[in-house]
Amino acid sequence: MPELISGGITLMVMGMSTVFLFLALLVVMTRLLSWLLSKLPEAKAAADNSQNSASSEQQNMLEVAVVAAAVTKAHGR
Amino acid sequence: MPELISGGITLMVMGMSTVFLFLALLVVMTRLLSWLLSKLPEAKAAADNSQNSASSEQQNMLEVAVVAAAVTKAHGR
Amino acid sequence: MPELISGGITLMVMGMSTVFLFLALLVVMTRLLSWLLSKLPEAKAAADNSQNSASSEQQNMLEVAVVAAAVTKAHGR
Amino acid sequence: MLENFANLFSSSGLATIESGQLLMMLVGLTLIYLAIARKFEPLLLLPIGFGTLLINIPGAGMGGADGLLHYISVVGIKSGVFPLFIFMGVGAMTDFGPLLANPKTLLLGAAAQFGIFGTVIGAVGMSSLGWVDFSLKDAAAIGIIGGADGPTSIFIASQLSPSLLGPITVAAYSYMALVPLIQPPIMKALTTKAEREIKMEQLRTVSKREKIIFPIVVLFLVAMFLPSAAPLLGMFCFGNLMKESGVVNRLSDTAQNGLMNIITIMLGLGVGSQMSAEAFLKVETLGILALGLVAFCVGTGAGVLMAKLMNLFVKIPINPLIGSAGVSAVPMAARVSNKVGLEANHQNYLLMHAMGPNVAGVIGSAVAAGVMLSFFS
Amino acid sequence: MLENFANLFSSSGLATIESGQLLMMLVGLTLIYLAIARKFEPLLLLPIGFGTLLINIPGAGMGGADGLLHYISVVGIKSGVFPLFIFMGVGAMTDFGPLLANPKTLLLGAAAQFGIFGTVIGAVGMSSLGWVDFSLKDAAAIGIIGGADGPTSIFIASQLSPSLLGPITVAAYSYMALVPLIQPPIMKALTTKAEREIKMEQLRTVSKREKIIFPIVVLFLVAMFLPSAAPLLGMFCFGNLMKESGVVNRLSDTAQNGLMNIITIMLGLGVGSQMSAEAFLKVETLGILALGLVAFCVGTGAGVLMAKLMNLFVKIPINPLIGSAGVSAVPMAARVSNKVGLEANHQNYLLMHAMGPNVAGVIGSAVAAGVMLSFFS
Amino acid sequence: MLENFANLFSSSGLATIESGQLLMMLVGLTLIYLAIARKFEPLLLLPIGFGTLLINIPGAGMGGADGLLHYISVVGIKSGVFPLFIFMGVGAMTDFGPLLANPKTLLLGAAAQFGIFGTVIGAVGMSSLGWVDFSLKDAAAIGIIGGADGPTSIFIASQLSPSLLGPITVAAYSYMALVPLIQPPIMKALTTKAEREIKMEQLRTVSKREKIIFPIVVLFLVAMFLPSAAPLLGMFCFGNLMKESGVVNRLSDTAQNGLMNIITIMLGLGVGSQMSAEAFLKVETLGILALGLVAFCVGTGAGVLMAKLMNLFVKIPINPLIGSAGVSAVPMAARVSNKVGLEANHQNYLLMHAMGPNVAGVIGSAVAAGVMLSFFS
Ligand code: NA
Ligand code: NA
Ligand code: NA
Repeated sequence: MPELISGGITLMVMGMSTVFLFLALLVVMTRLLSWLLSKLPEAKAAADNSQNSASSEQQNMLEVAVVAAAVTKAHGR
Repeated sequence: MPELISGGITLMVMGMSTVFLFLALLVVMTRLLSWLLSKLPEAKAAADNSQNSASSEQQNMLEVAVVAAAVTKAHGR
Repeated sequence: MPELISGGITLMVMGMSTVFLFLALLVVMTRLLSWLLSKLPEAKAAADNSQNSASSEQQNMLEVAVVAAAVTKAHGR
Repeated sequence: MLENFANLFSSSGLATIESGQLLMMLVGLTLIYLAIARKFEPLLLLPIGFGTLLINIPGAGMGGADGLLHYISVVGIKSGVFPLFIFMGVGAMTDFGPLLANPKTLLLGAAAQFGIFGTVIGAVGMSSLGWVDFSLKDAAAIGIIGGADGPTSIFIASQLSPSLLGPITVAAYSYMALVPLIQPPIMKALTTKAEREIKMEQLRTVSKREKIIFPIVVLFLVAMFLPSAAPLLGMFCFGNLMKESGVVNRLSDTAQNGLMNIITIMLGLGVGSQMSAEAFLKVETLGILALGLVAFCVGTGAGVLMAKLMNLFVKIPINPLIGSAGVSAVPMAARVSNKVGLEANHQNYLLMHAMGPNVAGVIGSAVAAGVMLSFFS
Repeated sequence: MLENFANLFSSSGLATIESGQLLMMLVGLTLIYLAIARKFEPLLLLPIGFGTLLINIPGAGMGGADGLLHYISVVGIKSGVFPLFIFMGVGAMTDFGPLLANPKTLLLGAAAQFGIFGTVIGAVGMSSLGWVDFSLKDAAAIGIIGGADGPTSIFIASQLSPSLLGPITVAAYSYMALVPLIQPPIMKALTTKAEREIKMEQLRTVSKREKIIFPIVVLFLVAMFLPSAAPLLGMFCFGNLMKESGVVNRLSDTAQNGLMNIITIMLGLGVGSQMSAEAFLKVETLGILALGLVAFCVGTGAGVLMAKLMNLFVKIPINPLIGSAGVSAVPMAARVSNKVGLEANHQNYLLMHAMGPNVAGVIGSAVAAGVMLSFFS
Repeated sequence: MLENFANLFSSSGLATIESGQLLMMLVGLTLIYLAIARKFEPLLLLPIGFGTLLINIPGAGMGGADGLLHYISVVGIKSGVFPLFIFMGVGAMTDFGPLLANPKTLLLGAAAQFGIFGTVIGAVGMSSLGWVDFSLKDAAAIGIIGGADGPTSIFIASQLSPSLLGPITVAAYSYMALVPLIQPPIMKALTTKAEREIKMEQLRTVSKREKIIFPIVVLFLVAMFLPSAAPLLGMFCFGNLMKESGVVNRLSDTAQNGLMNIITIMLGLGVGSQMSAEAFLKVETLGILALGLVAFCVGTGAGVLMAKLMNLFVKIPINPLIGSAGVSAVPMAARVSNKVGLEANHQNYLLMHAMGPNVAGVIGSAVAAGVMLSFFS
């Protein structure tokens, strides 16, 4: 068998086995991850938190604006 | 006549004649293009097609969303 | 006193005095700037102008569009 | 002065163009036509087609030492930088939710990579028969076409077989656009109507936290087991983490839009600049086009058959039509699964189920790419 | 420690500034003033003006071997990369509809390029008289000011006469901003009231397909007859094709906005970095400013006269006021045509008619640029 | 073939990872956790944390001669280019209105820089005691953490002490995120309740013209007295002028958004690439973290005390709580002033008043940075 073909076969065997092993391992890890997270109680709160976080910067800016407006009004102009 | 000036004149003659020839040729080609396209029957349809195409990617995404929503509803959550 | 520490002290003295001098100078210049500008009569107009300027490019484009529409209408298509 | 005119003319295209360049311009025009009139992956094929036109203008020197296309090519293609940033953007656009809800579909994404390695065998076979002259590196780069993932193909070709970058990229994107034509016959041939009618139960909701941690888990496995895949999967996971974390939305948005668009323009022109007559007009290109088609067919079939194999072992059966989505070609292949499923049973929405193997296919071909890089390093 | 203070002071601006740098800062401030208070092409003149300030700060080293402005200048100006991407963006913003509806207006865009080559003669004349010291390359780069097209000027100056890049660019953008003042007197002097009152019939509708194919036709002619214009016109046509094809809107949008803005900032700073005292404060700069003005005047006049000449041959007369728009300066020159036309007859809207020669002028000066590059290569 | 597998495994992470790399991955994960779960400056700490993961994957070579992180680092970090563009964007987001309305608050921004130079003394002291090994340059770069300004820290560290860039940047951003915890106790300890209750009168309206001319005044002073600060303050003023001029809104918008986001992604990855085990896992890092905390505390205290000192001389007293905002950390520190002020008197809105010293602190630390660059040049 020419070297080129044997090289190709080696590459195929290595490649497919690595791909399957890697993704199978990822299946296991993913299941483990989901299971672990389902055990943790604060899951809900944390999720909520991180959903809000996106707008926290905007809120900060909003806060600045609101205060500025309040100050301006308080001084009657 | 100094070399510099003769160079400038050469450049001018070459330049203006190339510009005119090129744009005149472009006039001819443009006319030809318009005439050829006016002969082709499917012009209208093709034009319509390409106007729609812009939103085809969005439509695809929309389709995904619609199906996802349908599935979700069907399963009652 | 080791060289390293004396170097640090030199850097601190130079640094803090430069920072103070620079910002004090900036206080003076800023006051001067405000005072000078308050003396200039056309302040108001200029400010207005520059506020409008942002939209001047858009206005230009708008002008193009309006004229185009007018032409199209005038020719009844 | 006449002499000057003569010089101008003698440097013009009419006087110096070679038939090869003319042919390549036709290739460029074809790509542009396919992009515009047929909407074949226009985001890439339009810039590639136009780059092909530009690089084949005789005397323009746009690919020469101080030409624009040369700069683009050196900065972003040869360095591998552009595909990595595209991968970051793709990561920021990917939703791993369906995959997390049904992790075993990862195996479908693994099986479909058989398209890659089967094609490698095909390529070395062709070469052994003397039809073409592919080295093992060339064969590997050609195989990656079967990954149905543009940036991965470009990255691997730029690292392993730069001289074939043009035809490999064109083949990869063309066949990705052709997925709706290529896949259905194979899917139908390998399944019974009963199998195609299998209804899949709805996917569970996946929590935000799972989605945030998943890209880190992927990166961890890469770090432990396949570091050669780290550039590709690292940038992919980075983009995905930016998206799912929800705390850097302005960065994630730029990765998906502004930066992605800039790099796509450059990438297209850069790939186009590899489409010179010498590089494209040879029998090897025909071989690549043929092998690329085989790669897609084999990958599709392997995915479907893997699903059937899995059904022998699992309690709740999976519809084998979602196996074909394992080739990647996101989201086109998943839509094909959905469409063929609806033909069999018009209540059978497979789209979300097919998204799992679909994104698994992206990971799978990046892993395959990593194996290749490691093999040749 | 006192020594350290002495060093700090001795390196400060007060101690080391030269009168030339001070003068250049005034030049920079003037450009900023014109940009802000007079709205003279602010997108370019503000960054150029600020770059001028930065490069003339003694001891800051921003133009030195590891200074920011030096990097920008090497990466984008000397390589010619930035103007080419600007041209792509301009292409993506250009509508060839009016030109396609009335192709003969291309000839007006050709005539106006006489401003370019007339100025070349003026520059070599000045040099022959010993007033200034311009080489033929310098003269060509100066002439391009008459093209009234910023990126073309920057590109040609960077290739043919890098030492004059600063003053040439400043002159080009300044006169483009002054078009509403420069052109009307010339237009009125060369036309009768009857001519200015000529009403033009409405333009036909141009199909999408014509617009899509046109940039490819232009590129084809460039490839066949003037490959040296391929970088400029190639990128221009690429931008236009992205826009008109309608299939890559996200790329076209980025080319017009995000990418265009980034490159404009860099380009302005990079041009500003060429405005050192040695490069700007010399009698040649006065010559360039004078010749630039001449260039605009000659181009304007040539366009108007060409229109009058064409009227001797065509059945339906054209209003000679649209000839002046052939100098480019898009869309300012077309608006000037419209305004002067309205003064003569307040029903006479010439804007759309003037857009034809206006964009023709862009092609025309890119062709002229190509001739120059070919002449000196 | 077994041999090939053995090679693959022997190059994998499991076989080659060192404890240092594993520890650094934990550091990277910690940064990512702080960014996502605690929202500690996520725009920087998320990319830095991910970059830390990537650079510590054994065998991935992303920091090697042709690795992506290496390219980013060379192009943007070592050259100092990225922080300068960030500074331009920050300038385009800064409103100098409150500062212009009450210029004497500039002195608060000056006083807070004592945090920088006090830390320098601390660093050389530590080094003299033999605890760590910092050169004077290292000490200066560490001191800049007290400037509470990310890009300034990165710029100075890249110029004076590249090997400490990683820990310095991480310390700077971490403590900026911790400002709401660090500052209030110090502020309360140094003020009486009566002082905290001081109400400040409303700021006058600042005209557009003042805002336009101010950045030019700043640049003028820099040019005359401290050219070594020109790169930082020059780009900052350029960004601010683009914003305030109102004539280049599309450029200003890109500087604040598109370009800023692109550079932030790159900058974060680039800084992360400096976080190798050798560079981070040493006792010096602990020293830097300790000194950084000291720097913030000293700066906060100095600002408050300066305000109290000024109150001995001015007619209308200022609330010393705004002094702490002089450390920069825009706009967090100003919000802290506002919050502590409201605790003392719930009618006492200090936010706008604190914005003056807050932006003054940015100028102040850029000036301090300039002194350092000049000192070592
Ligand atoms: Na794949
Ligand atoms: Na022109
Ligand atoms: Na500061």
